[in-house]
Amino acid sequence: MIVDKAGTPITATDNVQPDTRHGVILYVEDVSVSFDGFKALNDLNLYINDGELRCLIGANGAGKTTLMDVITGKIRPDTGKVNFGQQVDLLQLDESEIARVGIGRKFQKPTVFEALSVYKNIELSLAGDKGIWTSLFGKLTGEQRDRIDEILRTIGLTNEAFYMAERLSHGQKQWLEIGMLLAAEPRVLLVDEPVAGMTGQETERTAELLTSLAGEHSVVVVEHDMAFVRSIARTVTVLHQGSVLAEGSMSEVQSNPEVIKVYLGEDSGEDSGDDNSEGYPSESGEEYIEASSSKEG
Amino acid sequence: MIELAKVNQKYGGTQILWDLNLNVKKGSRTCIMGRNGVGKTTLLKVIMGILPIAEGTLTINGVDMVKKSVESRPDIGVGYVPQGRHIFGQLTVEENLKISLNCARQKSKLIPEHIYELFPVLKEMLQRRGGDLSGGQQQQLAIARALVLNPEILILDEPNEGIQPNIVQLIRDVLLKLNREQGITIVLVEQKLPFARAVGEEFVLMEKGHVMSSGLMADLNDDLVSQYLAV
Amino acid sequence: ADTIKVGVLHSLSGTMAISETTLKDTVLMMIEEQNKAGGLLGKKLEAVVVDPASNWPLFAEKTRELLAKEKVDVIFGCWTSVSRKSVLPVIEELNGLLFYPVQYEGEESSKNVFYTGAAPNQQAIPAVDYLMNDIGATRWVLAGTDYVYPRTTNKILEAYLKAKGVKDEDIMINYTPFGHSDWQGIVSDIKKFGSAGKKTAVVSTINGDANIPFYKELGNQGISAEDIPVVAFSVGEEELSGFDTKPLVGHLAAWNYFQSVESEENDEFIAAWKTFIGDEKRVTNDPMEATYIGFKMWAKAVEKVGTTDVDAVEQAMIGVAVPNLTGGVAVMNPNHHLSKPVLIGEIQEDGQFEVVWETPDTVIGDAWSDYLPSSMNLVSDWTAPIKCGNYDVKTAKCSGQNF
Amino acid sequence: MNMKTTHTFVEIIRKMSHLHIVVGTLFVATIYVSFCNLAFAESSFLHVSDYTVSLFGKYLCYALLALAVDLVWGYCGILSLGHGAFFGLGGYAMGMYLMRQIGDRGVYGNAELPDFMVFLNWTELPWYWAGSSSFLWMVLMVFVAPGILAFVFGMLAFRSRVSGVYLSIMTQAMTYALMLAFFRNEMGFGGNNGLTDFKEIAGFSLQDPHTKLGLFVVTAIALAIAYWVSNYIVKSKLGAIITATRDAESRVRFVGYKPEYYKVWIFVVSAMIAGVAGALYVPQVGIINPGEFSPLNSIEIVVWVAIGGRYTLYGAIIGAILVSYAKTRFTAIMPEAWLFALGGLFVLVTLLFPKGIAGALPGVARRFGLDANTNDNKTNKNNAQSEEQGTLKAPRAGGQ
Amino acid sequence: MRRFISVLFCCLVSWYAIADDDVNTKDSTAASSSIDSELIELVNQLPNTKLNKMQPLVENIAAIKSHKTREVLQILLAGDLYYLKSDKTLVNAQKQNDGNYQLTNILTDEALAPVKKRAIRKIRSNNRLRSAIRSFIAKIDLTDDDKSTRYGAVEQLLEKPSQETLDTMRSLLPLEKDADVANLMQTVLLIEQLKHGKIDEQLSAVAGLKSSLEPVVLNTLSALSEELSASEKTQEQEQLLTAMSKAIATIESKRSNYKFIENVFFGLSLGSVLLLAAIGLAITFGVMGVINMAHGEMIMLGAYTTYVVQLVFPNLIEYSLLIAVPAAFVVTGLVGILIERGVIRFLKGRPLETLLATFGISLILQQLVRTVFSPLNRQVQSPEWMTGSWQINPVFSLTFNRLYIILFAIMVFFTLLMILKKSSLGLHVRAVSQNREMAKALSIKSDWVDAITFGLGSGIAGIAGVVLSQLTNVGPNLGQAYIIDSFLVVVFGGVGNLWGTLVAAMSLGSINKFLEPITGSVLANIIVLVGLVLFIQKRPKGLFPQKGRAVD
Ligand SMILES: Nc1ncnc2c1ncn2[C@@H]1O[C@H](COP(=O)(O)OP(=O)(O)OP(=O)(O)O)[C@@H](O)[C@H]1O
Ligand SMILES: Nc1ncnc2c1ncn2[C@@H]1O[C@H](COP(=O)(O)OP(=O)(O)OP(=O)(O)O)[C@@H](O)[C@H]1O
Ligand SMILES: [Mg+2]
Ligand SMILES: [Mg+2]
Repeated sequence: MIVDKAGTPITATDNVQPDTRHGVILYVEDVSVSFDGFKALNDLNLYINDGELRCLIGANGAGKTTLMDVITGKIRPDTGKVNFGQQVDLLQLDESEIARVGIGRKFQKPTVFEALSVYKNIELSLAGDKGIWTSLFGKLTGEQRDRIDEILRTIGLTNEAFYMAERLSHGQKQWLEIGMLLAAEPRVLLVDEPVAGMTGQETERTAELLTSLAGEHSVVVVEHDMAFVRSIARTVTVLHQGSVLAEGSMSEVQSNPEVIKVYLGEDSGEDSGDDNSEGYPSESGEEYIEASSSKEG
Repeated sequence: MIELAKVNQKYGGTQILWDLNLNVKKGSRTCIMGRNGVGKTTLLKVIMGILPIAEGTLTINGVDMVKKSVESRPDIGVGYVPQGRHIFGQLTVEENLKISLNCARQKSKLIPEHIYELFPVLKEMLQRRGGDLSGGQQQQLAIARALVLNPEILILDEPNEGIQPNIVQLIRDVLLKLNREQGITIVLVEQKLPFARAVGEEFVLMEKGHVMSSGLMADLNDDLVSQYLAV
Repeated sequence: ADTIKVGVLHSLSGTMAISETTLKDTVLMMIEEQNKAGGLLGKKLEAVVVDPASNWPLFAEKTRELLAKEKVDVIFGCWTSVSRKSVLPVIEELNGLLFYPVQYEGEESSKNVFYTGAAPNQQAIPAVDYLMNDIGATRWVLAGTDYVYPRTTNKILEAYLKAKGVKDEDIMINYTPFGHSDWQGIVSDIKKFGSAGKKTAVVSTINGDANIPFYKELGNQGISAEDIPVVAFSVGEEELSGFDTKPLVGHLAAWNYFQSVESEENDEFIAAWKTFIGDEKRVTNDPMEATYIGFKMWAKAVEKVGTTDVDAVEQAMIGVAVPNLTGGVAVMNPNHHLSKPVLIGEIQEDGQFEVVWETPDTVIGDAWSDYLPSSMNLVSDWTAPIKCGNYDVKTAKCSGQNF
Repeated sequence: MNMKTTHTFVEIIRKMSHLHIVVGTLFVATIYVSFCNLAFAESSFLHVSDYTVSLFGKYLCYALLALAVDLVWGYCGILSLGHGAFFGLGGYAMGMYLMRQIGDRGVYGNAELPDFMVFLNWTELPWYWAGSSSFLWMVLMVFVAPGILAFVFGMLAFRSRVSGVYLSIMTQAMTYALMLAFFRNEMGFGGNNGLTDFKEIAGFSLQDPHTKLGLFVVTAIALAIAYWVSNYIVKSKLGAIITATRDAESRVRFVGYKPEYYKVWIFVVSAMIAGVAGALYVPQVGIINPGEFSPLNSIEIVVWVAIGGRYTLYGAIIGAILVSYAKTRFTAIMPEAWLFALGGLFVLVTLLFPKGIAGALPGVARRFGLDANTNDNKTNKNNAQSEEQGTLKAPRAGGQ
Repeated sequence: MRRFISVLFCCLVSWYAIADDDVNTKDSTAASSSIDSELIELVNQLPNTKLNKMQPLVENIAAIKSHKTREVLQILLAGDLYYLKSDKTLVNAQKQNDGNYQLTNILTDEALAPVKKRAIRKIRSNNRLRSAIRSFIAKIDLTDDDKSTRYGAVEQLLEKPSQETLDTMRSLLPLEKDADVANLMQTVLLIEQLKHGKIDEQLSAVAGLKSSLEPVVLNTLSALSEELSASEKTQEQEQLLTAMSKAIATIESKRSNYKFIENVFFGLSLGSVLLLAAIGLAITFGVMGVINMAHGEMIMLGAYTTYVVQLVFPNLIEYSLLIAVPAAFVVTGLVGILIERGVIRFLKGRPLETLLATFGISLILQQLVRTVFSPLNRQVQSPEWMTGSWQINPVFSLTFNRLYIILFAIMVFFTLLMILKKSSLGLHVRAVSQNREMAKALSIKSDWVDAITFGLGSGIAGIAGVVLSQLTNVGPNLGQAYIIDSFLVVVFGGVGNLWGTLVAAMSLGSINKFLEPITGSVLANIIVLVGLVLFIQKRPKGLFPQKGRAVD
């Protein structure tokens, strides 16, 4: 049985309501992780506020994915504290329990259940009781069906709903994984490079989606696509060699010489300018879905 | 250099490529673009021989490649950076790089130094397992690995996925440099327009397994973009 | 039917094929000879060969197939006890007739089975007597594979030895799994056990494939037959033919037949066998003789009653006598066991045995050992008035019969 | 049969799911066999002999066992090379009961103790034989004994995330250890000879052809029930979860499930089915001995499933019956060369039917216009396709 | 100067010895005619004597001092003493290649015409008689020139020396030049002294015997001390008793030390057999990922190759293994390549199906050897140098075959390690096994690599077969006996890690051998298996797991 700090058991059915009286939903304090002597995370401190959308950037190998691994229980840190709200110590829980208390994750490399249909993929991810007997005897309620249909529409895979997931292209898998994340209705979403392999248009849709989620959910996004980051970011945290290098608004970070040196590069300015003017002509979401659904026709 | 004519390709029952024609000129930089799932990766796999051609012809350097095996491609100078990196996770970075030294064109049995100049991070991590690298590091390794075999043609499938901006710039420069200085032909699949514009000289737009439009990058106008790339 | 069908139920594949294939060939040879001599009751004999593949439930299935589907008149078959146990209910249910040609642990008697191999009193006890009296052994290692035959035999022997005044500390019992191949430790223990200044002998009920590594290890650790002789009950000419016999020379085996025994019948048998099998180097062994005797007896009984009807043949079998291959006569006793001579042979360099001792007379096979408390009072007698396989002389009752 | 009836027949079959087909076939076969066995004289060519009845009874037990393996292997990706252990335990539970039913009809005439115990000078039943004379207790043990072993093994192995070949080889070690243990006389299960010489079951003589027929019918019913249950399981959400576990266990965790418990659960269910198979097997073949625990036997079960086609329930059944039948025939027709035939069969099926025989069936069915077009078929097709293609495939599970 | 003297002394001594010898021989030849008649008479009784009456007769024969005596005894011991059924002439019969027997009259040494087996009959002997004969011969051999013969003779007489032997030894001891022989004689005499001497003599005997590991010493000591402690004791006897118990304790502790070393050796030797059996699988299964159920049959083929080699070169038994190792490697390697090309390559990316196909192949191969070589075991001989043991002291010896096998296994292991680690083949195999398509796209001829690797793994299994042919039966089931152990070892060590295979094999071997004396071998096996199942919980990926985030 999963027990929170106060000793109250956490039931499988419900996401816990974390104690966010201080406005912070995720505490990462003094976390260090090392592999064979290599420090992937180095005394990292990070606080994610309830309902905020936080962008996490940093050079390749800075430790962003490792940080997500720590939060979701895939890696146990050598030292440090990770709390969900004030009372739930995530280090006491295993992966599935962490998922159940309300932390969802999209992986850097899209991972979906390849032998299951797109529909089943989402069905399995729905929030709710994850116990054996419920799974055995439970039936989908109408409400849940509607929810799945809605998600399928959002991610543009309605037509592919009964395809085996392994048939999807790379980008479609990315979307499916986002869909699975939506289905789980987590309090905190950890999204690792969501727009890799997406066209400019899709990137924009993703941006919209993530922005709309913020508020009710807390979202942490890792991305290297600066245009994308710029379009969604309120607060940006820059990681470098396992610790926080800079934190602030996008423009603050962007003008930080240190960040430019290790991450953005000299001509970052021009690039981004191009991006906005040419890359993302705005279109509405509905049309996207139509276009993508006609693909496999 | 690379010529495909009337190529049809299926996965089981579903046809992915339809009567596809493509002509890549020697020394050119061609950028293939299209929405998710239109068959870009499939096309590259066909060129690499990873998917045996069901119907149609393929020649590289004037040689018929339809019946040739995958492993014969590196020998005639085709380097490939696949989508999803495909690093050998249990091999060290060094071993990953060494593998392509096997190819017939390689006289030297040492990894060329300039690789490390391009991607200094790899030099630091030579003894680390490929699978342990971060996503971006793996991507760099994948490109480096293709460069080790000293290619004449470099085929890259979304090489920027997950790479930090300054390295994206680096890769852009490298590709341009390789093309200009060594005359390496570059075939690139790319979703991000700015990068495509910067690197590509010619573009190919795909939709549902057809080549819909192609030409010089300079001629890629907003109309085409919104028709085939936007949603 | 215009032929008489003979079922052959020996494993031709799997672990037991090594031993059993030879017996299949023996039966085929006997049938061929019988047919050459005009068949039986004016009909030809026809062999029905199946392969139960060393798989015990398959033995039962194949028996059923032979009896119910092929309708054979008699079955020659089985080697391991468990295969016999598996076949037994089927044979009894369908009232078939089985000839079982291998030495076994006894403690069984079925109306439908004739046991032509040795019972423990026809092999183990005489062998121990020999070691005790002629070799002067006073300290004993009972080494066996961990299954029923060795366990039973060793139980009988232990009781027997103790009755002869051997002390507990002078008996070492050791069991190993089937196919055991790493004997270093055990052989070294035996060596140690045997270096206590008393003449030590090993009684081996080690089964099948485990023997060769065992003897090799004995040889390599320098234990010669003169230091610590080993008498085996499962090592015969056939087993030795697959083995470099140098390290075994001088060790012993107890059987009711050896190829080297000189007799008219044996010479003929060996010659016939070599021609039949087309290999000059092939050897004969004890279970082959048992098959030979069983077959001859069955033929004689069938002739006698003029039918292959199982009940008639069963009754006619009792008392039938045919020459055995060692120059004597084998008689089928009322307990479905044979009278047999017991021979002790020493292994020679050429893989043959040289007889060093034999019982003056034939010994009657005893279905129920006199040395086990559970079966002390049991006798088997398939003639009237008892007509029962396990008759308790104390209570004058017969247990466990289905008929 | 005229065109029209053929057509409606095809229509009916098209509408049926494989569940209906399998259960229906079992039903028809059982009725047919029983009727022909009882109604026709032995000489009639319509007569189904007792031999055939008991033979097919045995095959159905194997089918049940194969079903159990398919459930864990085909659907959950647990390649168990030790299912013979559960089969054997079920068999021993039944064997103990049958042994006690002998009563004083044993060779030593001891009413309390089975023969082998009398012979070993045991004076009383060991504690674990307690209750073995009760039919209900036996039925309970048939489920409980394999269930407990599977539960303990599963808890140990799955919780510490032993998987893949490590798990397979450990299941093999488990059954191997059991085999060695049961070989020992001290274990109190009859050693190498096992339990045999049974007389009757629940008051019916085992030698009576009607009892045999009854056992056959019971086995068929058990198989039908097991099939229905398995089908229900794999079609449920739980089925989807175990399939997902098979392909991407760690991903399942991040969705919030505890795959280890799901695995334990399905493993236990499968073990119980195997136990039932063993229990039904023993009275029909008349013996249970440690040979059933031999690792080679367990591998053979896996081979049945693979031949028939894993990831389809009916495939497992087809495989078990087909291979067993081939073995029966081959060992009689060509006793000296049947291993060539059987070995060749294994190799050929692997090469020609990558998805097993069941995988090839939809193609055949389609040719005859019988494609039921169920979800299941689609699954097969797709799996087959993707494996035929030389796609670049990274290891599936996990992720960054 | 000193040197000169010592040489001179040596010469003198040896001259004396030769002279002495001369005298002896002269002695016997001179008497030969008269004694021979007695010998002839006794020898001629042999055909008519029952086996149980033989011992006194042979004793009488041995008592006759004649050069013939030893010869006759030797022939009898070798089992070559026959007599002609026709006239009971005693002959030394040797079987010829054509099956007839070549005869020599043992008394006159004249050669007789060869005869059939039927014409002659053997003079039977049995183990008891033979060991008696051996001690008679040993008595004669005490004065042999060769020191190892002398040593053997003393060893033979160690157990129950007669008074006469003791006297001989007493007189021989001062003349004995070889230290080992002298020591052993000393031991014999000390034992005698211990048994029958006065109390102070006994005490000094105990002191002298304290360091001897001969079993007879321990036996005598314990028997005596038991006897002594049972009866009333004087002060001195008490003293003797403590001295004896101390000596016993010393000897026992030495023995148990050796026992421990011996166990280690047994463990390593079992381990190296496991290693050899498993290491081929570590490649085909561990590196390539083929669940190779036919691995055991590859071992079997290797063993049969040894058999064939010995069949083809019957005169080269001593070198047969040296020929068989490469031959088996090539043969099974080729079979492996054939299997790979014929079946396994069609199963790329479907590792589980390889289980099914290779299982089929294993059945076929088994039946194939059954058909070709018969289901019986085949006879493979051991060369001289593989038999016997290296006797380090009376309680501790190492068998040569095991010793060589350990060395050989280690050698094979390191060669393989080098191939996989240092050559490009190793790199390519690992690359192909991790991502075939990508490896191909980087110009690796994966088909070739697969074939070669499978061939290598199979070839090494074949080599293991050569080794096993020296330890166990060569029959169709040979492979099945090792397949399960092989998989266990590979998996326990950690799939894909050769070091793991080594450590796993050695530790399983040792654990087994240390358990065996305590629990018996059946239980030891069970405990090891259960232990493995439990251990794997701690290390779910074996002893040396593959690490990193790419795993799982
Ligand atoms: N299991 C491991 N063993 C060894 N090193 C590791 C392991 N996991 C991660 N690392 C190292 O830790 C560092 C951080 O990796 P991480 O994947 O967190 O980077 P990242 O910030 O996500 O980079 P990217 O943007 O490229 O995805 C990298 O240098 C990587 O090589
Ligand atoms: N193994 C497969 N089996 C069946 N269909 C597949 C398979 N791989 C790809 N497809 C289908 O082929 C189509 C083209 O896929 P492809 O990977 O070539 O797309 P892409 O253009 O590279 O897309 P992306 O930009 O997302 O990488 C997709 O619709 C996908 O569903
Ligand atoms: Mg990352
Ligand atoms: Mg793509």
